[in-house]
Amino acid sequence: MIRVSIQQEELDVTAEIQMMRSRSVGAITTFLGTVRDASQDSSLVSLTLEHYPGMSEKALDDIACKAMKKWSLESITIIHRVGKLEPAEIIVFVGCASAHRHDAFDGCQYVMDFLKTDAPFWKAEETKEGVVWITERETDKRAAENWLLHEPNKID
Amino acid sequence: MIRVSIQQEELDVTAEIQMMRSRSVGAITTFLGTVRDASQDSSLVSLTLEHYPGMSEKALDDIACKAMKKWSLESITIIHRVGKLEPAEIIVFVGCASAHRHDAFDGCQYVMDFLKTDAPFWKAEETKEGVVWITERETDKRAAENWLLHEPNKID
Amino acid sequence: MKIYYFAWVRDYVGYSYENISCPKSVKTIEQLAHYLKKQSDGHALAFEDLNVIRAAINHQFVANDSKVKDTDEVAFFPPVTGG
Amino acid sequence: MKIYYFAWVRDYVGYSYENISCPKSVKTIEQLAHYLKKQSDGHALAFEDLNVIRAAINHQFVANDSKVKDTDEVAFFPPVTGG
Repeated sequence: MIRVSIQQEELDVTAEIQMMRSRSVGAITTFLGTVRDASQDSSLVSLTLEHYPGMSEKALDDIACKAMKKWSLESITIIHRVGKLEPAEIIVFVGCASAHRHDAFDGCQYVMDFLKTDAPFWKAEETKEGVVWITERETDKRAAENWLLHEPNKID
Repeated sequence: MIRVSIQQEELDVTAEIQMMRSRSVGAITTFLGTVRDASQDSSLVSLTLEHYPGMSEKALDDIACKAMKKWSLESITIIHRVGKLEPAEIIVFVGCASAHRHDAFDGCQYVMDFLKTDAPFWKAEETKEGVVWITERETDKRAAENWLLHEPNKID
Repeated sequence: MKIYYFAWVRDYVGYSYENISCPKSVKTIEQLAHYLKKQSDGHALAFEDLNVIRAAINHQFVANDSKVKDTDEVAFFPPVTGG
Repeated sequence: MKIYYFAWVRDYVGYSYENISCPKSVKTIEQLAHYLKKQSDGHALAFEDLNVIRAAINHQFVANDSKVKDTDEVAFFPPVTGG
Protein backbone atom coordinates (compact mmCIF):
# COMPACT_ATOMS: atom_id res chain seq x y z
CA MET A 1 0.00 0.00 0.00
CA ILE A 2 1.39 3.37 -1.06
CA ARG A 3 -0.19 6.62 0.09
CA VAL A 4 0.94 10.00 -1.28
CA SER A 5 -0.33 13.46 -0.48
CA ILE A 6 0.91 16.88 -1.51
CA GLN A 7 -0.85 19.42 0.62
CA GLN A 8 -0.67 22.86 2.19
CA GLU A 9 -2.44 21.76 5.36
CA GLU A 10 -0.66 20.53 8.45
CA LEU A 11 -0.50 16.80 8.84
CA ASP A 12 -1.55 14.62 11.74
CA VAL A 13 1.35 12.28 12.54
CA THR A 14 -0.67 10.18 14.97
CA ALA A 15 -3.40 9.62 12.37
CA GLU A 16 -0.86 8.67 9.70
CA ILE A 17 0.79 6.15 12.02
CA GLN A 18 -2.63 4.78 12.93
CA MET A 19 -3.21 4.06 9.20
CA MET A 20 0.02 2.05 9.06
CA ARG A 21 -0.55 -0.11 12.13
CA SER A 22 -1.72 -3.70 11.70
CA ARG A 23 -1.31 -7.16 13.26
CA SER A 24 1.43 -8.06 10.79
CA VAL A 25 3.46 -4.85 11.24
CA GLY A 26 6.19 -4.83 13.84
CA ALA A 27 8.13 -1.71 12.89
CA ILE A 28 7.11 1.72 11.68
CA THR A 29 9.89 4.14 10.85
CA THR A 30 9.04 7.73 10.16
CA PHE A 31 11.04 10.67 8.96
CA LEU A 32 9.94 14.23 9.51
CA GLY A 33 11.69 17.02 7.69
CA THR A 34 11.16 20.32 9.47
CA VAL A 35 11.92 23.93 8.55
CA ARG A 36 15.40 24.54 9.93
CA ASP A 37 16.81 28.00 10.44
CA ALA A 38 20.39 27.60 9.23
CA SER A 39 21.06 31.36 9.25
CA GLN A 40 23.69 32.70 11.62
CA ASP A 41 21.38 35.28 13.18
CA SER A 42 18.14 33.27 13.43
CA SER A 43 16.65 35.47 10.75
CA LEU A 44 14.65 32.90 8.81
CA VAL A 45 11.11 34.18 8.48
CA SER A 46 9.58 31.48 6.32
CA LEU A 47 10.20 28.75 3.79
CA THR A 48 8.08 28.49 0.66
CA LEU A 49 7.73 25.13 -1.01
CA GLU A 50 6.81 24.93 -4.67
CA HIS A 51 6.18 21.79 -6.70
CA TYR A 52 5.25 20.63 -10.18
CA PRO A 53 1.65 19.45 -9.79
CA GLY A 54 0.99 16.21 -11.59
CA MET A 55 4.64 15.28 -11.82
CA SER A 56 5.34 15.50 -8.09
CA GLU A 57 2.72 12.89 -7.17
CA LYS A 58 4.04 10.52 -9.83
CA ALA A 59 7.66 11.07 -8.77
CA LEU A 60 6.84 10.26 -5.12
CA ASP A 61 4.85 7.19 -6.17
CA ASP A 62 7.78 6.02 -8.34
CA ILE A 63 10.21 6.34 -5.43
CA ALA A 64 7.81 4.49 -3.12
CA CYS A 65 7.31 1.70 -5.70
CA LYS A 66 11.06 1.21 -5.99
CA ALA A 67 11.40 1.05 -2.20
CA MET A 68 8.58 -1.51 -1.99
CA LYS A 69 10.42 -3.70 -4.49
CA LYS A 70 13.75 -3.36 -2.73
CA TRP A 71 12.58 -4.11 0.82
CA SER A 72 9.89 -6.06 2.55
CA LEU A 73 7.45 -3.26 3.38
CA GLU A 74 3.74 -3.38 4.13
CA SER A 75 3.11 0.27 3.39
CA ILE A 76 4.73 3.60 2.61
CA THR A 77 3.15 6.97 3.27
CA ILE A 78 4.66 10.15 1.83
CA ILE A 79 3.15 13.53 2.65
CA HIS A 80 4.88 16.60 1.26
CA ARG A 81 3.68 20.02 2.19
CA VAL A 82 3.77 22.99 -0.17
CA GLY A 83 3.23 26.71 0.29
CA LYS A 84 4.56 28.98 3.03
CA LEU A 85 5.86 27.35 6.20
CA GLU A 86 7.30 28.78 9.40
CA PRO A 87 10.49 27.67 11.20
CA ALA A 88 10.04 24.27 12.92
CA GLU A 89 6.97 23.39 10.84
CA ILE A 90 6.86 19.95 9.24
CA ILE A 91 7.74 19.94 5.53
CA VAL A 92 7.67 16.24 4.78
CA PHE A 93 6.53 13.04 6.43
CA VAL A 94 7.73 9.63 5.25
CA GLY A 95 6.50 6.51 7.01
CA CYS A 96 7.47 2.90 6.28
CA ALA A 97 5.77 -0.07 7.92
CA SER A 98 7.28 -3.53 7.91
CA ALA A 99 7.36 -6.78 9.84
CA HIS A 100 11.02 -6.06 10.66
CA ARG A 101 12.84 -2.92 11.68
CA HIS A 102 15.78 -3.03 9.27
CA ASP A 103 13.47 -3.00 6.24
CA ALA A 104 11.50 -0.14 7.78
CA PHE A 105 14.68 1.89 8.46
CA ASP A 106 16.31 1.25 5.08
CA GLY A 107 13.09 1.84 3.17
CA CYS A 108 12.51 5.16 4.91
CA GLN A 109 16.08 6.36 4.33
CA TYR A 110 15.93 5.27 0.67
CA VAL A 111 12.70 7.18 0.09
CA MET A 112 14.15 10.32 1.69
CA ASP A 113 17.41 10.13 -0.26
CA PHE A 114 15.60 9.89 -3.60
CA LEU A 115 12.92 12.38 -2.62
CA LYS A 116 15.76 14.90 -2.22
CA THR A 117 17.02 14.32 -5.77
CA ASP A 118 14.13 12.90 -7.83
CA ALA A 119 10.99 14.76 -6.78
CA PRO A 120 10.14 18.15 -8.30
CA PHE A 121 9.98 20.37 -5.22
CA TRP A 122 11.82 23.63 -4.66
CA LYS A 123 12.42 25.68 -1.54
CA ALA A 124 12.75 29.45 -1.21
CA GLU A 125 13.98 30.92 2.07
CA GLU A 126 12.70 34.27 3.26
CA THR A 127 14.99 36.20 5.61
CA LYS A 128 15.15 39.91 6.45
CA GLU A 129 17.36 40.36 3.37
CA GLY A 130 14.75 38.93 0.99
CA VAL A 131 13.77 35.67 -0.66
CA VAL A 132 16.40 33.25 -1.95
CA TRP A 133 15.90 29.94 -3.76
CA ILE A 134 17.84 27.15 -2.07
CA THR A 135 20.36 25.43 -4.30
CA GLU A 136 20.94 21.71 -4.70
CA ARG A 137 23.11 20.01 -2.09
CA GLU A 138 26.03 17.92 -3.29
CA THR A 139 25.61 15.61 -0.28
CA ASP A 140 22.03 14.84 -1.31
CA LYS A 141 23.15 13.73 -4.76
CA ARG A 142 25.78 11.50 -3.20
CA ALA A 143 23.33 9.97 -0.73
CA ALA A 144 21.01 8.92 -3.57
CA GLU A 145 23.89 7.65 -5.69
CA ASN A 146 25.10 5.45 -2.82
CA TRP A 147 21.94 3.34 -3.12
CA LEU A 148 22.76 2.55 -6.71
CA LEU A 149 26.16 1.21 -5.70
CA HIS A 150 25.09 -0.91 -2.74
CA GLU A 151 22.51 -3.61 -2.49
CA PRO A 152 20.40 -3.48 0.68
CA ASN A 153 21.86 -5.11 3.74
CA LYS A 154 19.33 -7.73 4.77
CA ILE A 155 20.24 -8.27 8.44
CA ASP A 156 16.72 -8.72 9.72
CA MET B 1 18.52 16.57 25.62
CA ILE B 2 17.62 12.99 26.51
CA ARG B 3 14.12 12.02 27.56
CA VAL B 4 13.29 8.51 28.79
CA SER B 5 9.99 7.10 29.96
CA ILE B 6 8.98 3.58 30.91
CA GLN B 7 5.22 3.50 31.15
CA GLN B 8 2.11 1.39 30.85
CA GLU B 9 0.07 4.21 29.34
CA GLU B 10 -0.30 4.76 25.61
CA LEU B 11 1.94 7.44 24.19
CA ASP B 12 1.08 10.47 22.11
CA VAL B 13 3.38 10.48 19.08
CA THR B 14 2.32 13.96 17.97
CA ALA B 15 3.09 15.39 21.42
CA GLU B 16 6.49 13.67 21.52
CA ILE B 17 7.41 15.06 18.10
CA GLN B 18 6.22 18.49 19.18
CA MET B 19 8.75 18.33 22.06
CA MET B 20 11.57 17.62 19.59
CA ARG B 21 10.80 20.39 17.11
CA SER B 22 12.86 23.57 17.15
CA ARG B 23 14.30 26.21 14.81
CA SER B 24 17.63 24.39 14.64
CA VAL B 25 16.19 20.94 13.95
CA GLY B 26 15.74 19.88 10.34
CA ALA B 27 15.17 16.15 10.70
CA ILE B 28 13.28 14.02 13.19
CA THR B 29 13.46 10.28 12.72
CA THR B 30 11.19 8.09 14.76
CA PHE B 31 10.93 4.37 15.22
CA LEU B 32 7.80 2.71 16.49
CA GLY B 33 7.91 -0.91 17.51
CA THR B 34 4.43 -2.43 17.47
CA VAL B 35 3.01 -5.74 18.67
CA ARG B 36 3.27 -8.05 15.67
CA ASP B 37 1.34 -11.27 15.39
CA ALA B 38 3.93 -13.63 13.91
CA SER B 39 1.80 -16.73 14.54
CA GLN B 40 0.61 -18.75 11.55
CA ASP B 41 -3.04 -18.63 12.56
CA SER B 42 -3.32 -15.04 13.85
CA SER B 43 -3.74 -16.37 17.35
CA LEU B 44 -1.74 -13.80 19.30
CA VAL B 45 -3.93 -12.52 22.10
CA SER B 46 -1.52 -10.21 23.89
CA LEU B 47 2.10 -9.38 24.58
CA THR B 48 3.27 -8.69 28.11
CA LEU B 49 6.34 -6.55 28.62
CA GLU B 50 8.34 -6.84 31.79
CA HIS B 51 11.36 -4.77 32.80
CA TYR B 52 13.88 -4.31 35.58
CA PRO B 53 12.80 -1.05 37.22
CA GLY B 54 15.74 1.16 38.03
CA MET B 55 18.09 -0.61 35.66
CA SER B 56 15.92 -0.16 32.56
CA GLU B 57 15.88 3.64 32.79
CA LYS B 58 19.66 3.73 33.25
CA ALA B 59 20.23 1.30 30.37
CA LEU B 60 18.12 3.43 28.00
CA ASP B 61 19.88 6.60 29.15
CA ASP B 62 23.28 4.94 28.58
CA ILE B 63 22.34 3.96 25.03
CA ALA B 64 21.04 7.46 24.31
CA CYS B 65 24.22 9.04 25.74
CA LYS B 66 26.37 6.89 23.47
CA ALA B 67 24.25 7.85 20.44
CA MET B 68 24.53 11.55 21.34
CA LYS B 69 28.33 11.23 21.40
CA LYS B 70 28.48 9.31 18.13
CA TRP B 71 26.20 11.59 16.06
CA SER B 72 25.22 15.20 15.93
CA LEU B 73 21.82 15.03 17.64
CA GLU B 74 19.79 17.71 19.36
CA SER B 75 17.62 15.32 21.31
CA ILE B 76 16.67 11.69 21.80
CA THR B 77 13.38 10.51 23.24
CA ILE B 78 12.90 6.86 24.25
CA ILE B 79 9.54 5.67 25.53
CA HIS B 80 9.18 1.99 26.33
CA ARG B 81 5.85 0.59 27.36
CA VAL B 82 5.44 -2.24 29.86
CA GLY B 83 2.51 -4.40 30.89
CA LYS B 84 -0.06 -6.12 28.71
CA LEU B 85 -0.40 -4.91 25.12
CA GLU B 86 -2.68 -5.97 22.28
CA PRO B 87 -1.68 -6.73 18.68
CA ALA B 88 -0.77 -3.55 16.74
CA GLU B 89 -0.25 -1.52 19.93
CA ILE B 90 2.91 0.56 20.21
CA ILE B 91 5.63 -1.05 22.36
CA VAL B 92 8.45 1.42 21.92
CA PHE B 93 8.98 4.90 20.52
CA VAL B 94 12.45 6.21 19.69
CA GLY B 95 12.82 9.71 18.30
CA CYS B 96 16.04 11.44 17.21
CA ALA B 97 16.17 15.11 16.26
CA SER B 98 19.09 16.59 14.35
CA ALA B 99 20.01 19.39 11.98
CA HIS B 100 20.64 16.73 9.32
CA ARG B 101 18.78 13.60 8.31
CA HIS B 102 21.66 11.12 8.20
CA ASP B 103 22.51 11.75 11.86
CA ALA B 104 18.83 11.41 12.76
CA PHE B 105 18.50 8.11 10.85
CA ASP B 106 21.74 6.57 12.12
CA GLY B 107 21.13 7.70 15.69
CA CYS B 108 17.65 6.19 15.71
CA GLN B 109 18.81 2.88 14.25
CA TYR B 110 21.73 2.73 16.70
CA VAL B 111 19.44 3.30 19.69
CA MET B 112 17.05 0.58 18.49
CA ASP B 113 19.82 -1.94 17.83
CA PHE B 114 21.26 -1.52 21.32
CA LEU B 115 17.86 -1.30 22.97
CA LYS B 116 17.23 -4.81 21.62
CA THR B 117 20.37 -6.19 23.26
CA ASP B 118 21.31 -3.90 26.18
CA ALA B 119 18.07 -2.90 27.90
CA PRO B 120 16.46 -5.20 30.49
CA PHE B 121 13.04 -5.81 28.96
CA TRP B 122 11.37 -9.16 28.32
CA LYS B 123 8.37 -10.13 26.24
CA ALA B 124 5.89 -12.92 26.83
CA GLU B 125 3.43 -13.86 24.09
CA GLU B 126 -0.05 -15.07 24.96
CA THR B 127 -1.73 -17.28 22.35
CA LYS B 128 -4.59 -19.77 22.68
CA GLU B 129 -1.98 -22.36 23.69
CA GLY B 130 -0.73 -20.35 26.64
CA VAL B 131 1.97 -17.86 27.55
CA VAL B 132 5.50 -18.19 26.18
CA TRP B 133 8.55 -16.03 26.89
CA ILE B 134 10.15 -14.83 23.67
CA THR B 135 13.77 -15.84 23.24
CA GLU B 136 16.68 -13.72 22.13
CA ARG B 137 17.10 -13.20 18.39
CA GLU B 138 20.50 -13.90 16.88
CA THR B 139 19.94 -11.16 14.28
CA ASP B 140 19.50 -8.59 17.05
CA LYS B 141 22.85 -9.49 18.56
CA ARG B 142 24.48 -9.16 15.16
CA ALA B 143 22.84 -5.80 14.46
CA ALA B 144 24.26 -4.35 17.68
CA GLU B 145 27.67 -5.91 17.10
CA ASN B 146 27.84 -4.32 13.64
CA TRP B 147 27.99 -0.87 15.22
CA LEU B 148 31.10 -1.84 17.12
CA LEU B 149 32.84 -2.81 13.88
CA HIS B 150 31.89 0.20 11.79
CA GLU B 151 32.35 3.86 12.46
CA PRO B 152 29.35 6.02 11.51
CA ASN B 153 29.12 7.06 7.89
CA LYS B 154 29.10 10.85 7.97
CA ILE B 155 27.56 11.67 4.58
CA ASP B 156 25.54 14.66 5.70
CA MET C 1 4.18 23.19 -27.20
CA LYS C 2 3.18 23.53 -23.53
CA ILE C 3 6.07 24.75 -21.38
CA TYR C 4 6.09 25.10 -17.60
CA TYR C 5 8.66 26.99 -15.55
CA PHE C 6 9.36 26.57 -11.85
CA ALA C 7 11.25 28.29 -9.02
CA TRP C 8 13.83 30.86 -10.14
CA VAL C 9 13.51 29.82 -13.79
CA ARG C 10 9.90 31.04 -13.58
CA ASP C 11 10.96 34.15 -11.67
CA TYR C 12 13.33 35.15 -14.50
CA VAL C 13 10.98 34.21 -17.36
CA GLY C 14 8.11 36.01 -15.66
CA TYR C 15 5.52 33.36 -16.51
CA SER C 16 4.77 29.92 -15.10
CA TYR C 17 3.46 28.65 -18.41
CA GLU C 18 3.86 29.37 -22.09
CA ASN C 19 2.28 27.72 -25.11
CA ILE C 20 4.65 28.25 -28.01
CA SER C 21 5.05 27.20 -31.62
CA CYS C 22 8.64 26.12 -32.13
CA PRO C 23 10.51 26.28 -35.42
CA LYS C 24 11.06 22.86 -37.01
CA SER C 25 14.77 23.13 -36.24
CA VAL C 26 14.11 22.66 -32.50
CA LYS C 27 14.38 18.92 -31.96
CA THR C 28 15.98 18.52 -28.52
CA ILE C 29 15.66 20.01 -25.02
CA GLU C 30 18.95 21.83 -25.53
CA GLN C 31 17.82 23.34 -28.84
CA LEU C 32 14.54 24.35 -27.20
CA ALA C 33 16.41 26.06 -24.37
CA HIS C 34 18.56 27.98 -26.86
CA TYR C 35 15.45 29.00 -28.77
CA LEU C 36 13.67 30.17 -25.59
CA LYS C 37 16.77 32.11 -24.48
CA LYS C 38 16.18 34.53 -27.37
CA GLN C 39 12.57 35.32 -26.44
CA SER C 40 13.22 38.04 -23.82
CA ASP C 41 15.80 39.42 -21.39
CA GLY C 42 14.11 37.34 -18.67
CA HIS C 43 14.41 34.17 -20.75
CA ALA C 44 18.04 35.04 -21.45
CA LEU C 45 18.77 35.26 -17.71
CA ALA C 46 16.83 32.07 -16.96
CA PHE C 47 18.65 30.03 -19.59
CA GLU C 48 22.06 31.68 -19.17
CA ASP C 49 23.74 28.55 -17.75
CA LEU C 50 22.15 25.31 -18.89
CA ASN C 51 24.23 23.35 -16.38
CA VAL C 52 22.01 24.56 -13.55
CA ILE C 53 18.73 23.84 -15.33
CA ARG C 54 16.85 20.57 -15.35
CA ALA C 55 14.08 19.53 -17.69
CA ALA C 56 11.15 17.15 -17.79
CA ILE C 57 9.09 15.89 -20.70
CA ASN C 58 5.60 14.65 -19.86
CA HIS C 59 6.46 14.51 -16.14
CA GLN C 60 9.70 12.55 -16.56
CA PHE C 61 13.15 14.00 -15.91
CA VAL C 62 15.13 13.99 -19.17
CA ALA C 63 18.64 14.74 -20.37
CA ASN C 64 19.49 17.79 -22.52
CA ASP C 65 19.77 15.76 -25.71
CA SER C 66 16.28 14.24 -25.36
CA LYS C 67 13.95 14.70 -28.32
CA VAL C 68 10.93 17.01 -27.94
CA LYS C 69 7.69 16.98 -29.95
CA ASP C 70 5.12 19.74 -30.37
CA THR C 71 2.59 17.70 -28.39
CA ASP C 72 4.87 17.26 -25.37
CA GLU C 73 4.48 18.93 -22.00
CA VAL C 74 7.93 20.31 -21.23
CA ALA C 75 9.13 21.83 -17.95
CA PHE C 76 12.30 23.74 -17.02
CA PHE C 77 13.39 24.21 -13.44
CA PRO C 78 16.43 24.32 -11.15
CA PRO C 79 17.79 21.15 -9.52
CA VAL C 80 15.18 19.99 -7.03
CA THR C 81 15.49 20.83 -3.31
CA GLY C 82 12.48 19.23 -1.64
CA GLY C 83 12.18 17.13 1.48
CA MET D 1 22.36 -10.24 49.40
CA LYS D 2 19.41 -8.80 47.44
CA ILE D 3 18.55 -10.93 44.42
CA TYR D 4 15.98 -10.13 41.75
CA TYR D 5 14.60 -12.56 39.18
CA PHE D 6 12.88 -11.68 35.92
CA ALA D 7 10.82 -13.34 33.17
CA TRP D 8 11.01 -17.14 33.10
CA VAL D 9 13.81 -17.21 35.68
CA ARG D 10 11.30 -15.68 38.12
CA ASP D 11 8.55 -18.04 36.93
CA TYR D 12 10.71 -21.06 37.79
CA VAL D 13 12.07 -19.68 41.07
CA GLY D 14 8.59 -18.63 42.14
CA TYR D 15 9.71 -15.31 43.61
CA SER D 16 10.73 -11.99 42.07
CA TYR D 17 13.02 -11.18 44.98
CA GLU D 18 15.02 -12.97 47.61
CA ASN D 19 17.29 -11.65 50.34
CA ILE D 20 19.80 -14.36 51.12
CA SER D 21 22.89 -14.89 53.23
CA CYS D 22 25.48 -16.58 51.06
CA PRO D 23 28.23 -18.83 52.34
CA LYS D 24 31.69 -17.23 52.22
CA SER D 25 32.65 -19.61 49.41
CA VAL D 26 30.34 -17.79 46.97
CA LYS D 27 32.55 -15.15 45.36
CA THR D 28 31.35 -14.92 41.73
CA ILE D 29 28.08 -14.81 39.80
CA GLU D 30 28.67 -18.36 38.63
CA GLN D 31 29.25 -19.62 42.18
CA LEU D 32 26.14 -17.76 43.31
CA ALA D 33 24.09 -19.41 40.56
CA HIS D 34 25.33 -22.85 41.57
CA TYR D 35 24.49 -22.09 45.19
CA LEU D 36 20.97 -20.86 44.28
CA LYS D 37 20.40 -23.94 42.10
CA LYS D 38 20.36 -26.08 45.25
CA GLN D 39 17.69 -24.04 47.04
CA SER D 40 14.59 -25.65 45.48
CA ASP D 41 13.32 -27.62 42.48
CA GLY D 42 12.24 -24.31 40.97
CA HIS D 43 15.70 -22.82 41.43
CA ALA D 44 17.18 -25.98 39.91
CA LEU D 45 15.03 -25.56 36.79
CA ALA D 46 15.78 -21.86 36.55
CA PHE D 47 19.54 -22.31 36.77
CA GLU D 48 19.71 -25.57 34.81
CA ASP D 49 21.58 -24.04 31.85
CA LEU D 50 23.72 -21.03 32.78
CA ASN D 51 24.34 -20.29 29.09
CA VAL D 52 20.82 -18.92 28.74
CA ILE D 53 20.93 -16.78 31.87
CA ARG D 54 22.24 -13.26 32.14
CA ALA D 55 23.14 -11.38 35.29
CA ALA D 56 23.46 -7.82 36.50
CA ILE D 57 25.18 -6.42 39.57
CA ASN D 58 23.95 -3.04 40.78
CA HIS D 59 22.09 -2.44 37.49
CA GLN D 60 25.04 -3.28 35.23
CA PHE D 61 25.23 -6.35 33.02
CA VAL D 62 28.11 -8.56 34.17
CA ALA D 63 29.92 -11.70 33.08
CA ASN D 64 29.66 -15.01 34.97
CA ASP D 65 33.07 -14.66 36.56
CA SER D 66 32.31 -11.21 38.04
CA LYS D 67 32.82 -10.86 41.78
CA VAL D 68 29.78 -10.45 44.04
CA LYS D 69 29.62 -8.89 47.50
CA ASP D 70 26.97 -9.29 50.19
CA THR D 71 25.94 -5.65 49.74
CA ASP D 72 25.36 -5.97 46.01
CA GLU D 73 21.99 -5.96 44.25
CA VAL D 74 22.14 -8.95 41.93
CA ALA D 75 19.64 -9.88 39.20
CA PHE D 76 19.22 -13.02 37.10
CA PHE D 77 17.16 -13.04 33.92
CA PRO D 78 17.00 -14.45 30.38
CA PRO D 79 18.64 -12.62 27.45
CA VAL D 80 16.68 -9.41 26.92
CA THR D 81 13.97 -9.15 24.25
CA GLY D 82 12.64 -5.62 24.46
CA GLY D 83 11.91 -3.07 21.77
